[in-house]
Amino acid sequence: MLKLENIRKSFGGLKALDGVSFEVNPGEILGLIGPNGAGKTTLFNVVSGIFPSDSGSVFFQRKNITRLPTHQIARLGIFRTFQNPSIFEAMSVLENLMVGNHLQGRAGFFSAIFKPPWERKEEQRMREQAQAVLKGIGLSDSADAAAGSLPFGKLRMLELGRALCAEPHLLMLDEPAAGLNQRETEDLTNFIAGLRAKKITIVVIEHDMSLVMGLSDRVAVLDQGRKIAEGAPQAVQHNPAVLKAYLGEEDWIKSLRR
Amino acid sequence: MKRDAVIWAALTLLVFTLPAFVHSPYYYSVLIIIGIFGIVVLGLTMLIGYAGQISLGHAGFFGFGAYFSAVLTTRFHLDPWLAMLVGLVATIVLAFLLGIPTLKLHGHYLAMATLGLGMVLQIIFKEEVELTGGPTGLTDVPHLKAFGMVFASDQKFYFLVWIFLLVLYGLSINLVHSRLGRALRAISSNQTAAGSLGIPVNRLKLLIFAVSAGYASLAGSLYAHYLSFVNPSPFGFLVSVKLVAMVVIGGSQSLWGALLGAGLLTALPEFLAVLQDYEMLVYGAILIVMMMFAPQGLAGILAGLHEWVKNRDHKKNAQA
Amino acid sequence: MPKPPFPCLEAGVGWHNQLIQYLVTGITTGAIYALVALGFTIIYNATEIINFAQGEFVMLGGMIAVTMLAGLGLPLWLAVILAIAATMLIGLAFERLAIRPVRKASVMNLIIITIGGSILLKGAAMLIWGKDDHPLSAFTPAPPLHVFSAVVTTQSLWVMAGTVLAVILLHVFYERTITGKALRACAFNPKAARLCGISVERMILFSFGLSATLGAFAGVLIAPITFTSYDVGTMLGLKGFCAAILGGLGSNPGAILGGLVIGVAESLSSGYVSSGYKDAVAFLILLLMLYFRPAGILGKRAEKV
Amino acid sequence: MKKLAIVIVFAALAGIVAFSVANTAEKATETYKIGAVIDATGPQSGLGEPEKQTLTMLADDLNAKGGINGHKVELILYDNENDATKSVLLAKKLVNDDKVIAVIGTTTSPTTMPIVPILSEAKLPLVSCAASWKIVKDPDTQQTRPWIFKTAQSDSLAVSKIYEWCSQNKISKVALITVSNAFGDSGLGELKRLAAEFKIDILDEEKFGDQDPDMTAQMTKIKGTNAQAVICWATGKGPAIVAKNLKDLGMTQKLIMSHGIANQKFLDLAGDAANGIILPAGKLIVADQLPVTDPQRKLLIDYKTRYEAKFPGAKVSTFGGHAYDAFMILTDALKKAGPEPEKLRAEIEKTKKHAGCGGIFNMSPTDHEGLTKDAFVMVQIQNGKWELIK
Repeated sequence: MLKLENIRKSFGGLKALDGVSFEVNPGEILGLIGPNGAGKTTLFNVVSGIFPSDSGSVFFQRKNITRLPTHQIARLGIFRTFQNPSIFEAMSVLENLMVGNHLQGRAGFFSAIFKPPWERKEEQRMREQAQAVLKGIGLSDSADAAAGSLPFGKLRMLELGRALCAEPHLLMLDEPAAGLNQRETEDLTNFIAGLRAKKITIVVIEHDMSLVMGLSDRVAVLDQGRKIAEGAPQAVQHNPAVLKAYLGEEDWIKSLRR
Repeated sequence: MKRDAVIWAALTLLVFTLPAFVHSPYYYSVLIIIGIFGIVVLGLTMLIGYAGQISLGHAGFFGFGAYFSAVLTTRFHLDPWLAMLVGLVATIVLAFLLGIPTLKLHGHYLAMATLGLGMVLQIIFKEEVELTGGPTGLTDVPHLKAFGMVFASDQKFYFLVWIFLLVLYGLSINLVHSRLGRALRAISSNQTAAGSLGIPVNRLKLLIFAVSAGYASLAGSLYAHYLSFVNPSPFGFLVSVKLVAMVVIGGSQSLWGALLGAGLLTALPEFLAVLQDYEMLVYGAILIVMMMFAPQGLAGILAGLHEWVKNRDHKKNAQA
Repeated sequence: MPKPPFPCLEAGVGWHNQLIQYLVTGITTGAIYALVALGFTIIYNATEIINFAQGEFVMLGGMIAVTMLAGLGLPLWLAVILAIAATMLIGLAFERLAIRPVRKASVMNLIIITIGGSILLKGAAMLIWGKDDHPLSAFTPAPPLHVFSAVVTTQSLWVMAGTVLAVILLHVFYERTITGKALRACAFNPKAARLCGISVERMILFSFGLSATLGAFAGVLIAPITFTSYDVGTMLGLKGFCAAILGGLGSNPGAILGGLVIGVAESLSSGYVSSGYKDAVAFLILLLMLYFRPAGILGKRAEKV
Repeated sequence: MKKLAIVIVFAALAGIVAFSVANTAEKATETYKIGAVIDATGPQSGLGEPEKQTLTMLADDLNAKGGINGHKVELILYDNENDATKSVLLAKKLVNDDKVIAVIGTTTSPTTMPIVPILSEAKLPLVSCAASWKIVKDPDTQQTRPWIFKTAQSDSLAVSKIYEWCSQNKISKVALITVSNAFGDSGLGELKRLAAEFKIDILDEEKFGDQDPDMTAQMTKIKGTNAQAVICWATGKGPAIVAKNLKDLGMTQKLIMSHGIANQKFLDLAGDAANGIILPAGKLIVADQLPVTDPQRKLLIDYKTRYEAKFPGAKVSTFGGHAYDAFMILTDALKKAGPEPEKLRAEIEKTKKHAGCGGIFNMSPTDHEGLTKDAFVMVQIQNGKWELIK
């Protein structure tokens, strides 16, 4: 479904990605792990077109999307969340979700200003769709609240919900559990597991190993801009290269062994 | 949406009942000027408040419309309405072309670039003497006519300007409460996130820049026909600043707030005129104080009051 | 009468004879713009605020010097020092009263606040000094010098020397003094600076004082050339802003270079294109720079703009 | 919601039909209300301020003497801040709210032009203190505007006077440097238009902005031409900078300026650099050098003494003189014809041999300016003093 070939990206002298290749299969959940600075977020940014790679290609459903601008990549059904939830703070919770819906509508400038009946129907449909997602993520009570006023845990859910509104084929989650407490993390894990049933392909970057190992069909490991391992969660846990990469990070080794 | 529709209806009511109380053409002319600036400010609010892009050069587009109307009607004897339309289209095309490189910039760089564009436009108005009449300006711009009526008197022109404003206000309300309006607010909040959701960020910024320039151009045409005179001085940097100040003082997050700002900053100097030489001092102080204590503008103050009254009622009810 | 594109060429006068004069003139005005631009840069580096009231500091410096000199009959050096000191105090007061309370405000609101400050200072100056232009005599009244084929007035030399002096002092200040290093640290990373025990608030206050000082210095230097009046600051402020952006916002050498480029461009376009369009030429250069190299001549390329 | 809105609109539309039209009942008052719109602040305040002071002085003095035929005069004076839009608002206020019988002003052409149609439509006399001939004549049809008069000498008169002087002094090649505002623009237009008539060659045209710090670049270019004289057309500080630049560059050409510098402030600013400058000026600044037979002499000296006594520290200026003339012409006509607009207008048109600050006025139905180039004398600045060239 998604195929990366030899992606390279550097910032100044720093090689953030140094020839990364891997593939994501339709319907699977791929965990992307690695120490801090391994290049995981950069990889997401390259795939979603936020900054283009220096060399290498990205294919989505056999189409080369390497040089496409962000919004056109989204148009193909690739959506993501961010490490720091980047919700639209001044807008209400429901409006945030309706922005997620953007590609489901087609009203342009003239239909926006003259509001023909079909545009009203479309608005109504988008609103209902957003409300359905709102219910799904359990935020129905705060539909009209300013998104900026939500507690952190709910922001994460809102951002996830916003991406879901877009009806993604491929969903990329950048540390969805960071900053969440135990309980919220469990809820989130269950929620993501539920998405599998909707046939959404998911790539998830996560430091919380229980989440990654519990959810992922496969795991890929990045270190210093290179892919050092890929495979089933159990196999990766005992891969010597992975252990070496995490060397010195005692907690990580512990969490890997857990 | 609902609240905006109510305010629109209330404003419409006000516009059509006010003449029962206004007898002096002087007050009409103040209202006309408020209406003209109000039209510019409607567009600018969508650009600044909704899409989050600053422009310190909109007086240039305002002037572009005014000069198109004045030049085409006096030198080429075009029908005023046609001239207005040509000016509108030309301004939109110009803003679109200039916007392509300009809107890639952010923050202070965008402010500087738009400021530069405005300056260059004003210099052109000054220097192309053959066409624009230079600093002396062009006189005897004809009156607008429609349905066998000449918009010469202040009262008639008042209705014309405010009907224009009400229509544009209505269209703007529709726009900001649409899919595109939400996308614009998303852009103003976080461009990267907006783009990742499939919103064509650059294209929408360009669109709203061109639309706001179009509003300014229409207002400029009306201005030229109202004064039946144009010269370069009302289209300079300080007027661009005044326009932005109207938006920000009124409250850039809402269209009606910005209209309030246009009203206040146009009418205020009329009242401040008694202060004579102190006017500039007071104007500067108002800008600073407003931004310090009411960064959300007049609209913010009113919303706060509304909230306060609601809460108080709530408490009363709870106690009862 | 249609104007030939290069009248002086057609008149048979060697264009290069005048070129040096244009350059000298351009460098003089450019040095003024550079000083104003430096003021923008100092504040921008410490706060990321563009201070639209910068031009008013220039005006205040000139006006206060005129008052001290002509009104109170003080000697020139004392008048200059007092004018600069008074303007510095006004700069400090401006920061404390109008900027510090709103440090967290949006770019837009800060722009409006500094513009408000500019209008306020201008309004106050009009009340105090009236609307007239005021002359200030040249520092050293001597006949102009002849350098190659160009004429250089002594006051131009003062302006150029003053700019060089300001640049050297600033450099020494930033590189050699604790306060200067602290200010640089704030510019580089306010959070880290705070952790190192640097009071960011004090540094911001300091930057306004320093910027006002520079502005006043520029104001005093140019008053003998261009006179001074309550409204002299607006255009100088805009040109200085232009120069700061052209050179690369936040870069001190960039501000100097930006100022010189704009000054020389204006002078050359007056000479070889059209004096009516010289300001347009300056702004067009700026726009092209923003479009093709938004970080400015000496700005950091990687900087997000 | 929308439906409610539409209903409201229609209700409102019905409302307009019912609203009453402004009542225009006018009370006959004892006082004559004269309106004035002056550019007293803003960039042209150097011109407007003395006009404002002159008008208040004249009105006070007139009332102290008992007014016009027993009617007191009420001067209602507004400041338009050199803003065309404000000018319009204030003119409308004078006409409709204050119900004045005539208006004086404004100071500059760009602020007068937009109020010309207002007074024409209201059918009230306007006596402008600005210079452009377009104020009194429609530039397209060349028709004189019936209700509009002006007292400032047209630029064409000053230009004719300058070119006449050039011809007498064997100067045929000139370079122009003008300020980029309405004053400079109008001067530039006339200088170009009349050049052929006086066989003058214009070798170069330069411009500068009114806030430019230095004009050395433009002057350098002029230096490179063969011009025998430089004509500078501007007001404010610009001409003083031009004079200094010319001197610093060691240029030997004669420097000729417009009547726009004929005030003490210019002498203060330019200092030594002003020496030798030639200009056409109204007779006011050289009143005491005029021959005793000059019909304007007594009046000019009288105005100067009164003005400088009333406003200590202020120096009389020709711009104040324009306001003086406007006020005197208007009040003279009022004395003879009374406040009825049409009669008043006709009376102003009949003004003949009226000695004013700006010259001897002879109005007619086709001439609402009433001056010839003899309104100007040529003056040279010597040692910080105006010297009449005889």
